Amino acid sequence: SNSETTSSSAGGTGLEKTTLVVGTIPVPDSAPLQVAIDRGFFKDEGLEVKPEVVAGGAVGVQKLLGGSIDLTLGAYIGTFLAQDKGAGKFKYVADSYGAAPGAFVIMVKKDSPIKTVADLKGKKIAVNTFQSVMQLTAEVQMKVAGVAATPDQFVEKPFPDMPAALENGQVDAAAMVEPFITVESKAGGRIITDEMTGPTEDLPVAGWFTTEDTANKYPKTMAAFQRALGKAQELVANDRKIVEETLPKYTKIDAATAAVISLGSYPTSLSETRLQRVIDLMKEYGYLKTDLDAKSMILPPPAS
Amino acid sequence: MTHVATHSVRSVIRALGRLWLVPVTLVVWEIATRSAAQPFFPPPSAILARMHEIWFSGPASHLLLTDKALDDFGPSLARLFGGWLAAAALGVLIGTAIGCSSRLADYLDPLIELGRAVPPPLLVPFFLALLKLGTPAQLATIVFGVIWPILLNTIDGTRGVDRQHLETARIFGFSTAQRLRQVILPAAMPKIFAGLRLALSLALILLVIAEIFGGTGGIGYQLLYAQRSYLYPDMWGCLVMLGLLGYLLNSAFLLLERRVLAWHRGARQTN
Amino acid sequence: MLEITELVHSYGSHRVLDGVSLSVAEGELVSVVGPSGCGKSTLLRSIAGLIRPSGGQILLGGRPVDQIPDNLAIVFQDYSRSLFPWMTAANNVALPLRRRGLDRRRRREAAMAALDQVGLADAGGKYPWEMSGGMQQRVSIARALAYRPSLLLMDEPFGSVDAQTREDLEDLVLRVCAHHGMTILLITHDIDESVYVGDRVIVLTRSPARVSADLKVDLGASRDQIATRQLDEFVRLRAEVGRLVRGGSTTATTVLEQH
Amino acid sequence: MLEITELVHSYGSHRVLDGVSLSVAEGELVSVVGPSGCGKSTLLRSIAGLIRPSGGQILLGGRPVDQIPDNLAIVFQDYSRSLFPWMTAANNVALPLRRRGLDRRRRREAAMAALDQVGLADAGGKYPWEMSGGMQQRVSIARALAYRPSLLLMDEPFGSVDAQTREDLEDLVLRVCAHHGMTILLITHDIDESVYVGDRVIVLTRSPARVSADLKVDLGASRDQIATRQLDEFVRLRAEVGRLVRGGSTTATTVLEQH
Amino acid sequence: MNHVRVLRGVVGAAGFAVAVEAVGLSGLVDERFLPRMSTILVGAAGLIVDPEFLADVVATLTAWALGLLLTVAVAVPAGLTLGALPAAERAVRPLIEFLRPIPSVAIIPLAILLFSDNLHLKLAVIVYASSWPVLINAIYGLRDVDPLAKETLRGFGFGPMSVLARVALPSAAPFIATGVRVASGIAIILTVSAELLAGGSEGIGIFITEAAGGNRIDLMLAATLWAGLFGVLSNAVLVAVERRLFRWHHARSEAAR
Ligand SMILES: Nc1ncnc2c1ncn2[C@@H]1O[C@H](COP(=O)(O)OP(=O)(O)OP(=O)(O)O)[C@@H](O)[C@H]1O
Ligand SMILES: Nc1ncnc2c1ncn2[C@@H]1O[C@H](COP(=O)(O)OP(=O)(O)OP(=O)(O)O)[C@@H](O)[C@H]1O
Ligand SMILES: [Mg+2]
Ligand SMILES: [Mg+2]
Repeated sequence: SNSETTSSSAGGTGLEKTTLVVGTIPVPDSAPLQVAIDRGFFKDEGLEVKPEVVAGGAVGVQKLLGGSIDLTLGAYIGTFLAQDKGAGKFKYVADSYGAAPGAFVIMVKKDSPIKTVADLKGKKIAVNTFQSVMQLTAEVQMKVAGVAATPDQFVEKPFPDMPAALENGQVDAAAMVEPFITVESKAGGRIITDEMTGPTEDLPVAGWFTTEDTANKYPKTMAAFQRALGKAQELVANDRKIVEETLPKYTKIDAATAAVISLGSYPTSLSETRLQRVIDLMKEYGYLKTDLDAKSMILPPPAS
Repeated sequence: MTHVATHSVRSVIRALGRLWLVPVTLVVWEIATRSAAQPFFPPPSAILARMHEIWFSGPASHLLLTDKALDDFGPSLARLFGGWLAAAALGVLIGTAIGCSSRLADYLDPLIELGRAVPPPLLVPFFLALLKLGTPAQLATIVFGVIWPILLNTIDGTRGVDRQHLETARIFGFSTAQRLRQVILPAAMPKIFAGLRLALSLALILLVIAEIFGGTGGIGYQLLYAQRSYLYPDMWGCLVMLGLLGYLLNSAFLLLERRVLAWHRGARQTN
Repeated sequence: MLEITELVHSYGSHRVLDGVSLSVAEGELVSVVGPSGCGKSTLLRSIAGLIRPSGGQILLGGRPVDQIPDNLAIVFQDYSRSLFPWMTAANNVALPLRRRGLDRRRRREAAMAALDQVGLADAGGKYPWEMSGGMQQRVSIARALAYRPSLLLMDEPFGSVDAQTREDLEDLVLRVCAHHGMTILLITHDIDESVYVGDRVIVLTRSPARVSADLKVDLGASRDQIATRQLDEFVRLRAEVGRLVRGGSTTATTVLEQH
Repeated sequence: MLEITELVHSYGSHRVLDGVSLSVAEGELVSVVGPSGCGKSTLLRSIAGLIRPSGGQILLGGRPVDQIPDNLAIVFQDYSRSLFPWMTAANNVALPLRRRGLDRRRRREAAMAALDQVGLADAGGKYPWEMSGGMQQRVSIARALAYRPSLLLMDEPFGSVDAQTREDLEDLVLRVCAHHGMTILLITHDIDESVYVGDRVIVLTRSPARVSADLKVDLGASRDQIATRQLDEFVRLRAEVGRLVRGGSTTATTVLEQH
Repeated sequence: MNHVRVLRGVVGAAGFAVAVEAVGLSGLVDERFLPRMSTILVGAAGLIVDPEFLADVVATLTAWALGLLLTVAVAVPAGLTLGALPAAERAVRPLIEFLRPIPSVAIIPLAILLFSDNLHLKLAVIVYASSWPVLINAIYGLRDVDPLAKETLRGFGFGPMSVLARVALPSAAPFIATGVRVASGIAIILTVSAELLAGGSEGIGIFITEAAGGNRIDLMLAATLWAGLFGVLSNAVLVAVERRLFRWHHARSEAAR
C-alpha cells in the first residue's frame, strides 16, 4: 500500500494506520464520504482519507487486491461475484446507497413502441456494466412481467452514452440512474418501469468494502472509519439538502440538476438480512455458483 | 516427389527452429503462474484448455472451430481488415500528399497532431452519434486509431525520397501519377510497410475497443464479459487469442512484404 | 537553341557561378571542361531548371527556363543514385518512354535496343544493385539516349567505363547526335574526349566559375578514334585545352575564336 | 604480402571471377585494369574480406583472409555513398583515426592535413551533400590516406576529378606509398594512369575475369608527369596495356615478363 | 518562414473548427451528444483558470513525459539490438507479435494488480504500448542503412558495435525519431486511458471521468481538446529537435521540392 502506516503514536488514538486511500465513484452513491471529509468527521477520528476516483466496482476490486487503495465503494453484486469467482475475500465496512423510488429506472426514447416491461422481450437493453445491479434488477422486472431475459440482450454502455444509444437505435431501452434520467426525460424519454419495485424494492446497492486481510490487520482504523462515515450517513439520510450541496463539489453535477434528481436511500447500518436478499436474488438468477454467507462479508460496526 | 517431401520437411524444421522461444516461454509462464497461484494469473495450460472448450472443440468439418468461434472471429476479422485497409488507403494517400507538399503539411500538421493525441475510446460515442449504425462507427474507430503510424511513416518516407530520384523523374517529365506510382511510393515503401505493420496489430487493439464500447459481439465483447464476470481463464483466453491472431496476421503480412520489398532486401544486403 | 547570359549562382553566401555566358546552337555538341568543384554540375542543373540560379538568364529555344524544359534528358554525374533500385535496368530505361506514347511492347523493344547499344544486351533483367559501376553508368546513358531528347545534358558520363567502352560510347553519342539532331552539352574531365566529341569546347575557370575560353573544334563532322586523334589540329587543341584547364591564359588564336 | 590463388566468385549462378591469381609484394603499387563489369570491384571486395569468395584462396601476410584484415583502407568506386552525410568532410576523414588511438585534436589536425593534401583545405566544414562529385571523391581519398593503412585498395579513385587534380593526386599517392611503405592496389580505367603509377599492371579479361597479363613497369621509382610520360618504355607499355584491354593477345615480351 | 508555418497551422485548425461548428449549426447531429465547437472552445478556455484542472494536467503531463523517456530508453536499444541481429529478431518475433495486439483495456486491469503506485502503473502501460512504434521503426530503419556506408567503416577495421553506433544509428535515427513521435501520441492516449480505466486522484482522464458522471459532454470534449493540444505542442518540440539533429537528412531530400 502506498499510504503511510504509522504506529499507535498517531494522535494517541491507537489507530494502526492513519491515512486511508479510498476509492470512490463520482456519483451520488458516495456523497456521505465527501460529507464526512468536508465536516471533518475523519479528522476527529485521527484519520486522513484520500479519495481516489476508480472507474467502477471491478477496478475497485483490482485496486484493493493490488494494494493501491485501502477501501473502496462498490456495488454489492460485483463484489459478491468477485468473491464467488475466487478473486479474493472481501468485507463490507459500511453501507452507502440503497434503492429508492425513481433512482434506478428503465427508459426508452420518446417515440419508442415499447410501452411495458413485457415489450422488452428480446430487445436490446443498455446496462452500465454486465452482471451489475442494473442488469439483475432488469432481469427481475422482466421475470415479474412474465418474459425471460437472455444474457445477450444486454449491452454494456457507460451511462453518459445511453441517451445517444437510445436516440440512434443501438439499444431499445436503457437502465439508467441520475443525472441521466433527468437528461433523458427532458428530451422526452419515457420511464417504462422502476427497477426497484416488487422483489427488488429497497434493495441495497453499494457499500464501502475492503479485503478481509486489511480488515483484520487494521481493526481500529476500520472502526474509526465506520464511526466517521456513520455520522455522515446519518446526516445525509435525513437531509437531502446536504447531498444537493455536496454533489457539485466532487462531481460535475451542477446545483440546479442536483436539486431535481431522484436520489436513492442512504442506509445508516449494514444489515445482514438486507445483504442476504441480494445474495439470494443473485443465486436465483444464476449469478452465483456457491453459497455466500452475508454475515461473513460484513465487518460488524464498532460497539459504540 | 521425395525431393519435394524432404524439402518441405526441411522447411518445417527450419520454421520450428525459429519458434524455439515459444515453448520456452510457455514453460516459464506455466511455472511462474503455478507457483504464484493467483486467480488472476491462471497457468497457460488452464487458459489453453478453456480456449479449446470455447472455440476449438467444434466439428472437423469446420476445422474444429465451434459455432461460437465462427461467430466471434468472422465479423471481427472482417471489420479488422476493412478498417486496416481503409486506414492504409487513407493514410498513404494523405501522407503522400502531405509529404509532397510542405504547404499542405503546414495547414494540416496541427490537426493531425491534435487528432492523434485523442484517445480513440473517447471518440467512440461520437462516432456512434454521427454514424448511427454499429459497423461504420466501429470501422471509423479502427481507422481513426490505426491511421497515425501509417500517416507519419508515409510522410517520413515520401519526404525522404532521394533527391536525385525525384530530379530524374522531373527531368524525364513524369506525370504526377507516374511520379507517385513509379518513384515516390516505391522509394517510401519500406517505411510505409513499417507503418502498416504497426497498424495491423493496432487494428486488433482498436477492434477490441470498438467492440467493447460499441458492439455486442466479437472477441472484444468476450473479453469484457469475462472481465466483468471475473472469469479469468476466459479473459486470458481472449488475450491469448488476440496474440495468436496478431502473430498470424503479422506472418501473413511479412509474406506480402517479402514479395513487395524484394528489391529492397537485395539492394540493402551486406555479405 | 540555348543562350546563357551572365549566369550567377550562389549556395548561401558561397558564389559558384560568377557570370557565365555561353550559347549552343541547335544540333551542336559542346564539351565543358573545368577544375573539380568549379561549378559545372551547378551550371547543368540550372539549365535543366533543377535549381533557380541567383541571377542572369537562360533562354532555351528563345524562352526563359523557369521550369523543367520539355524534351530534355540528363545523365547525372552520380549515376548510381539516379537509377531506381526497385526496377530492372530495362524498366529503368523504358520508364521515361511512357511520355513518348509508346505501348508496353514498343517501350521494351526500345529499351533493349538502347541497352544493346551501350553493350548491356544481357543485363536488361538485372537490378541496378546487381551491376558494376560502369554498367550502371551505361544504363543511365541508355536511358537518356532511348528517350531521344532534343537537349541532352551529360555530366561526366563516361567516367566509370574502360577505355574501349569509353571510345565506343563516344562514337555512339556522336552518331546519335548527328542522326537525331540532338543538341548536347557534355561535361568531361578528359581533355582528349572534350576535343574528340565536341564541336566546341568551353573551358571554365576555377571557382567561382566564368568562361575562360570557348574553342571551336575544326575536326569535321565525322570523327574516327584513331585517325582524328592523330590530326595536328586535334593535338594542338588538346594541348590548348590542357593548358587552359591548368589555369594558363588563352593564346591569341583562341581569343580570336571566341565570340 | 598479398597472395591470391585461383580466386573464384559467383553471384548466384553468374560467375564473375574465374580463377584469378596474382601476388603483390610489400610496398608495391599494382594497377588493375580490365573491361567494365569484368569483376574488378568484386576482386577488391574479396581482398577486403567484404565478400566471401566462392573458391580459391587469398593470403594476406601469409594468413588467409576470412574476416576484414587489420590496417586496411578502401576508396570505394561509389564514393558518394561511402561518405557519411551526417558528418562534415573533416569529421568523415577523422572518424577512422579513432582506431589509431589519436585524441580529438590530433585527429582533427591529421584530417585537415589530409584534406589539404587533396586540395580541399577550405572544405573541411562542408557536408558531403554540399560538395561536388570530385570533391567528395577527394574526401574519400583523404580519408584513406590519413588512415595510413598498410594495404590500400582504391577503386577508380580519380575518375571524377579534372586532369590537373588527377595528376596531383597520382603524384600524392606515389609519394605517400613510397614514404609510408604502403602496399597499394589501384583499379583504374585510365591506361596511362595504370602505367604511370604502377610498379606492375595487371590486366583482367572480359567477364568471367581471369588475369590476362601481368606487366612489370620498368620506369624507375621516381616518376614525373611530363618526363616519365615521354619515355619510350612508357609509350610502349601504354600501347601494350591498351591492346590487352581491347582484348588483344599478349606479345612475346609480356609473356616473358609474366611469372 | 517559421511564422508562416505557424500561421498556416492556425488557419488549418481554424478551418476545421469552423467546419465542425457549421455541422453543429446545421443540426445534422444532436447537440446533446456532440456539443457545438464554440461551446467546447469556451469550455476549454474556462479550464485554463480551473486550478483543479491544471493539477490534472500537470499529473498527466508528468506521467506522459516520464513514460516517453522510459520508452525511448527501453525501445531504442532493443530495436537496435534486434535490427542488428536478424537471428535474434527472428527468435523473439513470435513473442513480440504476440504481445503487440494485446489492448490497453486488458493490460490496465492486470497492471492494477501488479502496481500499487498510480504513477508506476501509468508508466508501465505507457512503455508497454508506446515501445512498439519505436522498436519497429528502429528495425526497419536499420534495414534501410546503405550497405556501402557500413562496409566503409568495416573496411577500416571497426567492429560491429562501432558500425552500429557510428553508421547504422545515425542513418536510421531520423526514422527512429518518427517512431518516437508516433509513440508520443500513443503515450498521451495511454496516460489518459490509464486514468480513465484505472482511476486515480489526478489527471485529465480523472477529470473526464468526473465530467462524464455529470453528463458534461462539453467538458469532456474540452479536456480532450487540451490533451490534443499537448499532443500538438509536444510534437512541435520533437520536430524542432529533429530539425536540429537531422539537418543533413532534410537538406539532402528537401532541396528537390
Ligand atoms: N547543395 C549545395 N550546397 C552548398 N554548396 C554546394 C552545393 N552543391 C554544390 N556546392 C558547391 O558548389 C561548388 C560547385 O559544385 P559543382 O557540383 O557544380 O562542381 P563541379 O564543377 O560539378 O565539380 P566536379 O567536377 O567535382 O563534379 C562546389 O564548391 C560545391 O562545394
Ligand atoms: N550484388 C551483386 N549481385 C549480382 N551480381 C553482381 C553483384 N555485384 C556485381 N555483380 C555482377 O558482377 C560482375 C562484376 O561486377 P564488378 O562490380 O566486380 O565489376 P567491375 O569490374 O568493378 O566493373 P566496373 O569497371 O564497371 O566497375 C558484373 O557483371 C555485375 O553484374
Ligand atoms: Mg560535378
Ligand atoms: Mg567496379
